[in-house]
Amino acid sequence: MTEPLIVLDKLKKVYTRGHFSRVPTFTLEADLTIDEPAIVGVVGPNGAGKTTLFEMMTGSNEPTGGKVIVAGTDIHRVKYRERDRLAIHYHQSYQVRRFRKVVPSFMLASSPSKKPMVHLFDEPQFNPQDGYIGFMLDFFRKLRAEGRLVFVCLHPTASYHLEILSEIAERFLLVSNGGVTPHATFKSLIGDERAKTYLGPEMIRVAGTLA
Amino acid sequence: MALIEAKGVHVRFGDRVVLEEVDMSVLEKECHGIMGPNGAGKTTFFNVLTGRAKPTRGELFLDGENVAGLPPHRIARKGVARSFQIMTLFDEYTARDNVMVALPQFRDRGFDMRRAAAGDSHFKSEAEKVLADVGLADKADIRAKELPYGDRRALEIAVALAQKPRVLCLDEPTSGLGTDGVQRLLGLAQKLKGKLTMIVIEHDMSFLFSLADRISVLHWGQVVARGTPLQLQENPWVKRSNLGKFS
Amino acid sequence: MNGASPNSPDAARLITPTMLIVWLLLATIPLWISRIGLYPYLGIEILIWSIYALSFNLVLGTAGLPSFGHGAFFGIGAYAFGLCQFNVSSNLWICLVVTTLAAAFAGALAALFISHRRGIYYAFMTIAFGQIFWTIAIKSHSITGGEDGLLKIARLPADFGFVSFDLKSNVSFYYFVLAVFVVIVIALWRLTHSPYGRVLSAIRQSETRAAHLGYKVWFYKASVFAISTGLSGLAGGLFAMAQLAAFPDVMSLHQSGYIVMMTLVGGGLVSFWGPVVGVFTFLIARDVIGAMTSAWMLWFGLLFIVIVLFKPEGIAGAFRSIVDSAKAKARHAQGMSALRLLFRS
Amino acid sequence: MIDILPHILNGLTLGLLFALIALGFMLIVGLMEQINLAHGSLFALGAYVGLQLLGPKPPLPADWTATWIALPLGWRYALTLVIAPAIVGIAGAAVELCMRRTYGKDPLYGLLLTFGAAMVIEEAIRLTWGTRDYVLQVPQTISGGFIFQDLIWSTYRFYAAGISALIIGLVWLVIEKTPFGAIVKAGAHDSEIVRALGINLSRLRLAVFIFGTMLAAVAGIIVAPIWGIRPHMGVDAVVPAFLVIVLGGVGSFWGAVSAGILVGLAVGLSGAYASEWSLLSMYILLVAVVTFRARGLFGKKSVLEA
Repeated sequence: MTEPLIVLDKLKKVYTRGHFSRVPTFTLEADLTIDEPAIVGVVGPNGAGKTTLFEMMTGSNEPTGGKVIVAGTDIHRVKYRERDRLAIHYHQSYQVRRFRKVVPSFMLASSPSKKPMVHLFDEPQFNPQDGYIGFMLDFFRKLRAEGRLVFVCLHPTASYHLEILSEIAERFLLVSNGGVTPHATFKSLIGDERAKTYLGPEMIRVAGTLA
Repeated sequence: MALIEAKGVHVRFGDRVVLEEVDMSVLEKECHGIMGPNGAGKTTFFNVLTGRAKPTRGELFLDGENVAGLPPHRIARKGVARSFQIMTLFDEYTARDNVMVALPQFRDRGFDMRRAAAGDSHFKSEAEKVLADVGLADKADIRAKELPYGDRRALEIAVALAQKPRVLCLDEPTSGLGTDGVQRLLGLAQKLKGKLTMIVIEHDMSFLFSLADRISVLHWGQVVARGTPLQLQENPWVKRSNLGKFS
Repeated sequence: MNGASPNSPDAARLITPTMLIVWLLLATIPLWISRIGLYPYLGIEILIWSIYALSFNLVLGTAGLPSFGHGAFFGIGAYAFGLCQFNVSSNLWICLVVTTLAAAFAGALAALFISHRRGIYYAFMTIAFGQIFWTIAIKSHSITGGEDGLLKIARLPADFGFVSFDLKSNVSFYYFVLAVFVVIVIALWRLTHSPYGRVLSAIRQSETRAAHLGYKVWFYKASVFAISTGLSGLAGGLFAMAQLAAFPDVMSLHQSGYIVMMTLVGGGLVSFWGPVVGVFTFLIARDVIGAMTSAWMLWFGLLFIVIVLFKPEGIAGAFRSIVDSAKAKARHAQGMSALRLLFRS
Repeated sequence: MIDILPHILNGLTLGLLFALIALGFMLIVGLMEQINLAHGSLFALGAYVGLQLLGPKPPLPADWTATWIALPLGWRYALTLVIAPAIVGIAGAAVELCMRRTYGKDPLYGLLLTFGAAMVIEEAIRLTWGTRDYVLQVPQTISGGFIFQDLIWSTYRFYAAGISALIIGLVWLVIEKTPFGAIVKAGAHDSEIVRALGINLSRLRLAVFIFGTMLAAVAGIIVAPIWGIRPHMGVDAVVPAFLVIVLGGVGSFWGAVSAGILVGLAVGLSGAYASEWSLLSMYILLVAVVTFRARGLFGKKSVLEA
């Protein structure tokens, strides 16, 4: 595999309000490259842009600027129904979102890959009572072992969430205030000031024992 | 050779994965459990298996024959019976009539317009036999909609059993049942085990662990784990949850 | 369940006590109908529409299929009777068989298209087919006489070989229609309580469940539609004999709506006799309210609204629920004693 | 080839009218999942109320009548387009209030109730206005005809098509771009959500029903000068409205609009070659489409199927 699994090339999304005088209400920017299969933990407060980031990475949300290159292919230039063969977004909501079709499908390229290379898990429900957590974590590892890139987005509210994060993820992304900051280790993640304010002192204390 | 063999069964709906290239095999007379959280695609897998949903792609072999995409009645006639998570009974019929209509002999006479169905004591006794098997013998004359919840669940199973199926598919049979109801159901299921092939969808882990020969864990439309209950229980997180060791 | 409860002893009978009472009552109608200010022809109308409504209820009440274009098949029967009489044979029996088959054939044709559909789409498709047949009837002047209708249809004699009855008088024709009614009632009672009827009723309660039990649901839906349209056509043929003509009006959307209304007002969804009760109510209301005010449809419409709102099971249904609640009370008492037994043991 | 153009144009204008007639029906079916069989009668009622307003005896308080009559016809016509639907809206509200008892039951009951309502309204019309035909007066500017390429064109048809397109556009804006529309859509998909948001669902349904009724009435006034006013006009309108909805797919706005135009074209074109059979073309179109596409052209899954 020569191509990096994912490249976010000066990716930018600007949400605006108003039809005539456009006032930007929210901006998200990301610029990073991940070459190797990995399990990436994504954290950040609600409304920081995690879902928007994921949607852009799977091609269901058109970026304002920049590109998303999955395994060497610009996902926004691939036929709508074949985008899930590159990157796939597992989200909680039961609502089905349709692609906003700007360009007709026949003008777009086919996906070079049959199976998705990038899997994004958007706040999977880790419920300690039913015991599925172990199977879910094994599944992430299995995907990674098959050479795929796994993003797991978490919103830690209990200490075992941090446990999961530190156990499963090899690298981290902190999404905050419209920016995306990579962290190589769990320690550096929880050392980030923004992560500290987001998680709060109690969770940071627990995290400290895990790091 | 496996009685049921799913190969790359794939169902999508908009941008939502319902089933992603699911492979699964169920042996003859095996009791195979399917578990997973809500929205994992368990019921969709059943729907594909029983003809209610067509897979986007993939194959589904029943005894060596590809049945993917066949209409429900064809698959039912091949000996696949199912219960529904949201109970689907003939509400205005009595328990006996619900079972009677499900009998294959009755189905074979479905276009008979001349004789009265009620006049046939053979159907009646057959139906009552099945009702007795699930413990509803004394409720044969009560209309399905008037039965208490637990009995309705039992009747769902009776209707499926009346079809004399090779494969019995139960979709969350314990849902809505109290502890007693679950125990009664477990007893019934264990009685059936080994007599026919069973596929049981269940959210309740402990129920499946005590019933199934093998279990597939379905999540995000994919088989995330599979094995015997013993193997699955080895998972450290499962152990922890069973011991209640969570802060 | 359509008709009496499937487990009542009547379900297995060929002829039930209720039938005998109804037939006897109907047989006396010509003797007294003129004395209460009505006329014998009304009796003929009631019987024909009862046959029609019973056949229609096979689709609506037994199989639960919302057909809103049934008038078309009644009309096809009427035309087929006239055309057969003019072009094929002047034998009553041949004409009635042809009539039934023609309407059943038209019904089967429509059924091929609609039987895979459910709910609202089914309803709309039946309307579409009703309108198609109606338009054809109106526009094919050379065959059907267009808006003027097919005139000069004769009441052929009922020839049994050894004896032949002339049906020209309303009273003799009344008894002929009553005989047909008797046969139809027996046949439909049998059919609704046969395995076939059970399956149809099961399909009404849950199409999904029936399919998963191995029933080829669309074929049942199609076949019952064809049977029902065939018998509706037979009623239409009798109507052509009664009127001595066939008009396109009976095929209109309005008329198709009326048969739905009659069936429901009477309680066709819950009772075998509901449609007959409904026809009586409708036709007598038409004559009685119609004699008092020119706006009888307004009043009947209001009555219909009240029934849908407060007694959606219709007149027969209201009667049934009174009987049922009495039975339920008895069962409740039984249940309590069973409970006591349980605790003692 | 040139000969066919007028027929296409004719079909298009007719199609816009069909779409307009179907619009209110579509709103109620799509957003409330209720079939309003009284739609046609309310449409007719709109035309009759319009007729009365524009006639010598408007149904207005006595002291307003003189002022009203003194207004120029153009003004009165424009105001009628607003007042008549408001009056018919009251009848719609009454139907909805009765219909409440049927919510949550088999959709068949809603359908039967509105069938009864249709009968009552139609009979009430017959009692009030009799069975004769009427012609609705329209202002000079939009009546008459003009000659273009050797053909006489009716000005009113173009006006009617134009205003239909305008109303369709406005309704679309209301549904898509206003909070009312958003709530209404949410109400159709998941009434639980609407309740959770603290919205009074029954008031919402009433509002949607009145809105749909008013659209029927407007359509009645606009179509009346072309088809004429008679008690039967409701049925003549409701059947194409059904057709358009089923053809377009229940619950799809643009499905209904495009199906309306499609039906218009089918009727217009078949009318050119076999005028006797032109009405048949739309039924055949429906059967052809629904045979192959179970939910019409753009339909979504709906509870009405179960």
